[in-house]
Amino acid sequence: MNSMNNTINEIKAALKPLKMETPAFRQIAVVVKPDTVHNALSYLKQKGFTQLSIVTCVDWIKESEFELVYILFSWTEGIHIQLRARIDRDKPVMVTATDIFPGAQYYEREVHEFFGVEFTGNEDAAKPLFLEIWDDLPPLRKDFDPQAYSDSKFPMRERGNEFVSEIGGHDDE
Amino acid sequence: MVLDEKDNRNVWEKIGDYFSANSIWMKWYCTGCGAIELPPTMTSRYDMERLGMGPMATPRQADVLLITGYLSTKTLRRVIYSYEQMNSPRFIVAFGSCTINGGIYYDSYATIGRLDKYLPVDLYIAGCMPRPEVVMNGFNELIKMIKKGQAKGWKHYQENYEWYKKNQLDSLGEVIIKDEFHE
Amino acid sequence: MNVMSFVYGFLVLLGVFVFQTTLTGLNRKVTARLQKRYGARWYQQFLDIFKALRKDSTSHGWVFDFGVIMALGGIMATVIFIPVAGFEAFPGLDNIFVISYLLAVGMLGMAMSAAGSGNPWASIGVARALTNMLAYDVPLMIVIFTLIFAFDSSSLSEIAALQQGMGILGWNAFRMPLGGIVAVIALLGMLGKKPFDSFIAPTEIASGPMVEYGGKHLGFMFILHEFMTFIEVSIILSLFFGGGATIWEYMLKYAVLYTFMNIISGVMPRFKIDQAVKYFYRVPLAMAIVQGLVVIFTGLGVTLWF
Amino acid sequence: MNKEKSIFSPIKAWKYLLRKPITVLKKDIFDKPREASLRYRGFHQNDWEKCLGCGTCSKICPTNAITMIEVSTLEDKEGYKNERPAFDYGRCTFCAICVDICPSDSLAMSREYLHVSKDADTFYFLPDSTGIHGDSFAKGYVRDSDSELLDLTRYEMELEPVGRKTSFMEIVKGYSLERALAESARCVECGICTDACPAKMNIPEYIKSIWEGDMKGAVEYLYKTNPLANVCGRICTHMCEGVCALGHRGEAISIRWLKRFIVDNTPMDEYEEAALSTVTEAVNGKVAIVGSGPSGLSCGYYLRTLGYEVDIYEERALPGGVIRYGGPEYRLPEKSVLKDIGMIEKAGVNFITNTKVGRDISLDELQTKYDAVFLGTGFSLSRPLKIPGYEHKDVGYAIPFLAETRDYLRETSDMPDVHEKAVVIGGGNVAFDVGRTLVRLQQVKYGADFVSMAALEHRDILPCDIEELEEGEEEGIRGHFGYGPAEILIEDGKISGLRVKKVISIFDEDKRFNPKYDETDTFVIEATQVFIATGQMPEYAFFNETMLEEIEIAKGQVKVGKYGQFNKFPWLFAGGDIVQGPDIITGVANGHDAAEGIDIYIRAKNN
Amino acid sequence: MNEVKLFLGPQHPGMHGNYSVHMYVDGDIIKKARPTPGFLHRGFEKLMERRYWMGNLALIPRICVPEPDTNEMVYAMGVEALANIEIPEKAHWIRMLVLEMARVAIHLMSLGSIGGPTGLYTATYWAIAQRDLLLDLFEELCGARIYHMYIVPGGVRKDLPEGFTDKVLAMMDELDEKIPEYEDLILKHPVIHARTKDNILLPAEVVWELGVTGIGMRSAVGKEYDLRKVKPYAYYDKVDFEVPTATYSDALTRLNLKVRELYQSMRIIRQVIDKMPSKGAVNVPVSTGSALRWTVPAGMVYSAVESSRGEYGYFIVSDGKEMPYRIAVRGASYPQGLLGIEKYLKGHRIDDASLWMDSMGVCTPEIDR
Repeated sequence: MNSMNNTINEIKAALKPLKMETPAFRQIAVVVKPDTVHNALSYLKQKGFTQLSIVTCVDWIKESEFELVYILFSWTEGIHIQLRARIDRDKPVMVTATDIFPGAQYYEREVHEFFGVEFTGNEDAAKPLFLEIWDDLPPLRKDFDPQAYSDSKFPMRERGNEFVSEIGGHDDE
Repeated sequence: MVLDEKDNRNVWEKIGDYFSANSIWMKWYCTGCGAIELPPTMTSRYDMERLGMGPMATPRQADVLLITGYLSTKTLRRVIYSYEQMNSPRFIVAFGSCTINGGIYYDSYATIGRLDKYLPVDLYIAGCMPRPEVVMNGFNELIKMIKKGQAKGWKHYQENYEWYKKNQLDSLGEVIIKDEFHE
Repeated sequence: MNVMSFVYGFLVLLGVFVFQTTLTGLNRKVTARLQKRYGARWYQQFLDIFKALRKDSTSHGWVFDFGVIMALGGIMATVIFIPVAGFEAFPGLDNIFVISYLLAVGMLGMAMSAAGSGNPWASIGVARALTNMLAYDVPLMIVIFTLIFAFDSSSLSEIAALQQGMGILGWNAFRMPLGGIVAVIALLGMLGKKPFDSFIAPTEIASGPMVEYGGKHLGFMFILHEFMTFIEVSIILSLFFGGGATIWEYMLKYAVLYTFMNIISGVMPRFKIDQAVKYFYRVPLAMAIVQGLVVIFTGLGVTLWF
Repeated sequence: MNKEKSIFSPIKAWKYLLRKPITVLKKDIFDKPREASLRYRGFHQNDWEKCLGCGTCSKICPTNAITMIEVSTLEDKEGYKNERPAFDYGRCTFCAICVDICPSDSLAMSREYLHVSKDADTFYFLPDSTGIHGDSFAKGYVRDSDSELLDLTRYEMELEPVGRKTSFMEIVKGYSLERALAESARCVECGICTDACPAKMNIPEYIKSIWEGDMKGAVEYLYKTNPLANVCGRICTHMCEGVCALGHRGEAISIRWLKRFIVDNTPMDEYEEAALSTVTEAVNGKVAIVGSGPSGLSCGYYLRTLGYEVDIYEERALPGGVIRYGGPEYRLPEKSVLKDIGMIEKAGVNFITNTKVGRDISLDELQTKYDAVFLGTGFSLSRPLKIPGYEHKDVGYAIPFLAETRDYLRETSDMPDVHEKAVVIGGGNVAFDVGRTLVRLQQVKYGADFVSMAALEHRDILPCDIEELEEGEEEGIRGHFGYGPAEILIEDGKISGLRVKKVISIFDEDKRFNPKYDETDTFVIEATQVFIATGQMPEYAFFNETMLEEIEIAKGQVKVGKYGQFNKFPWLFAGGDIVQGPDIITGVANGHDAAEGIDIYIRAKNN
Repeated sequence: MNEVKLFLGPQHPGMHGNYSVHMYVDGDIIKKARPTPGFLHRGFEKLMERRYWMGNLALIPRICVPEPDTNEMVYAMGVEALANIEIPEKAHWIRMLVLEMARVAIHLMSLGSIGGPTGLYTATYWAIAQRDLLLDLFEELCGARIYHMYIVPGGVRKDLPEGFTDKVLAMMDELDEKIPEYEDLILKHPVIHARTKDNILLPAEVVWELGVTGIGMRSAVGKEYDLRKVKPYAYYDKVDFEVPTATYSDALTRLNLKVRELYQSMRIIRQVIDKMPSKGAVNVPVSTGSALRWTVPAGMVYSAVESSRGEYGYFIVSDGKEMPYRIAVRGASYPQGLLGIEKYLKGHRIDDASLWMDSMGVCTPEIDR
């Protein structure tokens, strides 16, 4: 655990995060300002966090913010890092991480598709990926109601309370 | 789907149906998670070939389209092309809950609710997923239906093409889309 | 050329169809056993063919349709020329070159039809099929030329007849063992059995030339395939395994050879097409050349053994 | 690293050409499908005998596959709903969460798994214990204690163990926030409790409000149907808990204590706002209410929310009736009563105390002065027990005794006369109230207690609440259950004891009250004071003679129509003990009903 | 340039699952490839926000169909970390048993699925049928063949059925006997060698560039980069096993590693059965109350386990309510299945496209979600 404490201290010194916590076993959460994300990522990569596990986003609709989450992993130390930064929900823009982690390309594309976050520098991010002819809000935003969308587009079977026979509802066939 | 149950086939059609029933080639298209139970059904443990069934590579060659579970809109478009490429008589067997009434994805923005709005379904199989025994029994049932001339979904599709097309367009926006690179 | 020839030809076609289709069905069961299962009914292949013939089919233009007819016609014509245990529809015309030529008509028809479908997978498949043919043909032809050289005849029935009467060792497969191995390997390639089936590989090119066939077209292709199998196996059987003195012997030998092909195929994955070509141009070609040289300089192996 | 290649190794597979295949035979697939494993999650089975119709399965279902269908052929049963779950196999994923959470254990998954049909409607069915096809398959997946998804144990409140007997402090402390949240989280929102509650309180809703931390919302829910939440949160007979879905396999939710938690822990300003939110200023008429017991108070409050001027006539000095003079202080502290009554007063109800209708003012007079009259006079008299010696001065009755004690605790009168040894006749809640009050008074006066109790019923069929019995015994009450009083022994003008005899049966064949005794099996309970707590009865002196002729009275209760309205006297309504009961929550319900009836009546009259 | 555009999938027999790769080919060589996912997109991440913590149990195994237990485990671990609960000892052991059995099952399946792209169908027929016998054990354990829904937040759903461990041990003995046959048929096969050796390379740089994990990473990097070793969960630190590695990653090496991992998994299973206590609770409730009102304290946590294809992770956000606020899924094959195809499928032959997907371990439902 000593290396874990060292890592925490070093990251604290280097990144000056807004908040830092350890949410789980061998896991560090670092909250930084959005404009320092790029630097933080390259610092962490050089610190040994060479694997980008996922880039994702959380919609904090009450605060009107998106929280971008980068999860990095160091195979040598066995520590996961959540690097988080909040950006404005109305104009969500972030600098791409593809120059540091090329693997981020499709994660960013996905975040763009599902949340509408723009990634400057990632040309591909704005293209559709999973969805085809999508005509509504980005679906993982909290103000998108999948039930309503589903109801309007895909009719369901009417399920009344009439049964073939009153008790048990057995089918004679 | 209301089907005419009266058997008005002539003797040639009856012979043809006998062959159709005993040699069913399925389209090798894993549309959903039910496809995970198809390999066991096909392979040594359950050996589907005993029923005269086998996988086929392209829709042209296939007789039956297995809809193995949920269909996202993106898949449904391809399923519709595939179905329309198949030669009559052609059949559709729907696996599991999702094809009947949306399954666990009933509130999903990406998957359809009921398949029979878009394509004529000849047979439903219960389960999530149906285990191989059930799949085999389903195929057996399909064979019996074809022998009796009851699997007439394809005729229904031809006769009610407009209705199906309308439903397809309502839900999918466009059915035939240009499948370009997303670049 | 009389009426009887046509009647005989028709009977040959019918007989060959029934025999080969049954054998295919039985072999499906054999392969199934290898895979620890029971497999289809023995008459499943008939059901499949008749089912396909019963279905509607989609045409992709006249080239597509005409190709099928041309292929079927060509192949059916070839079948009639194949001598079976001494019986011939057109005696004296069972020349290997005639058969090869007629076979080419059928092949061409298939290629034309497949290309006519306009599907890129089909085009790739046809290209691969031709490449494949080129690959196995070179060593096989060397061996066959060696045979013609040794027997001084190009008639199938003659070559077959000359092997009989000496027991099992009289077969060319044993008199020129390397050539026999080449022939068996080439037969795998000719039949499109694994490891040389990359031109119809479903997981690579979605069954290749067959990709756009459905219904009646597919049914004809199946019948055609049965005939073609018969021609190919028969050629090798006559050339290397002594044909058959009686029809029963012929059928038995045929069945054994064909089944052997199948059980080899059953434990084989497939080569990529370039690997298949490389393979044929390496091992079988070398073997064929060695065999050719051996035969040229020492005569047939029989002289060595007896 | 990588294996050496060899052309001969794959050929080894040829040995399988001669071996028996591993394929499952056709007959095991088609004729009689292979049996599924013992835990198989196949099609659903539902034991209709056990099923409560609670709909918990339908709520937890992640696929929305379960619909509760009303089955009209089912007979009504207390604590059961006439609904049964219907399953849509166009949705179900066979996760068996419904089985794990089923409070009645009626749902199970069978080992049946085969259903193939061209008709999609057959995939929607109402399972009974025979499953989808009517073939009885063996059960597959069933709930066990490991896969339990309910919380079946009640979160207990701490009792005050020491000093309990010597003071009238409230014995139950009430929930802490943490425990209240934990307790409220157990609820499955079935609403069976609502059906069982006479007042049809919105129990699931207010429990959910607690769980969500919305105390004001909870109070609003309470006041929708019950303005005596403080009182009911303490001494309600909680029929709701008797039918609670969780009670079938575990312990019912402490609905009463949760109600008490709401009223005790809501800040006063929020509480007041919520309680008075529906009270209106509008005036549509004037209504007199006779008796300020639970039904009267409830009627008064709801009449205020409907916009009526309300006068409540009360015989005693303080309004409240049974809640002011009946319930013992250690269960129903004065401050709780005051909070409820205060809130009703704030709602604008006018109390006219020390005025007995029939003595100070007649019913006719009320009729002329008001648009309508509500009678909520209750069972104000103790029912005498005429056994030898009952006229002795040391024979007391429950109601006056409890009232005196309350007055004593309010310091408006002296301590009631309590002897060192006393016996209480009766086995109901009131008897225990008397007994336990006696214990406390004896402790205060003598520092020791000796209270016996004799009841006709055996211990396990006593009509009182189980808590009463347990707590009473803990406090040292010597119970002689199953013994009926024979005579009060008097020596030298003083009571020396109560002779009791063994009860053989209480009811006769016609299920009428007709106790039979074993006269040979008797003994004497030592006591110098006897309290009779065998029941109460009403007083109808306020009815004039013509009314008495017209009004039908059976077993002490008047017969009324809908809304508690007298058929012959449409201006007169009644509720509470004299109509139904006796218990507080029924009174509250009657009062609420009557308020609505009065509203309808007056509106009809005015138009 | 005479390029032809081809669709590999979604309804192509060479495609594993419902997925599509658009390829421009010149001759037999792929010049450009673009992955087209989304055919299996069901919007899991949205649906999970709309279901109870417990109700999600029905959804999660469906994210990766062939390997449901990993999903259940990673979800359970995440929820337990958020709720800060310790699960009983026995539950840990049972979880390991289930996970390793699942690993055996999926490795058997992928061993068989080599038959698809290469045409060695006999291997497919054998291995899938063998796996089916293992699925029978799962059915006995948890009542379903595919979607087990057995590992729940707080432990496992039920205790082991009676005599279960003996059956597992018998199955392991049977596998000990059978797997050499697969090795004979597949790993020693000259044609398989021809197809897979020096084919579909995955150099270490590419591993780091894409973020490939699992067998792909270990076969290239040569280090024991396995979450079970690097960041042990359950009781993986209490059992003795090796992580097979290699420094040259071609399709054959990866195939070999799979078989060697199979043996290691069997070794773990035997140890687990040996060390598992016979008595004890198998789960603890995640929260108080009924499952309708289970709440998990607010927080954000990332949990990850080693699936057969690599690091499988969930990022779980709770706002303290009865339903998750957000769950993001990191499918193990995401890097190779999307960016990997785009960048590194080109240059291969069409023949190898299907083998590429199989060898890299692309599981399409977990990419699409």
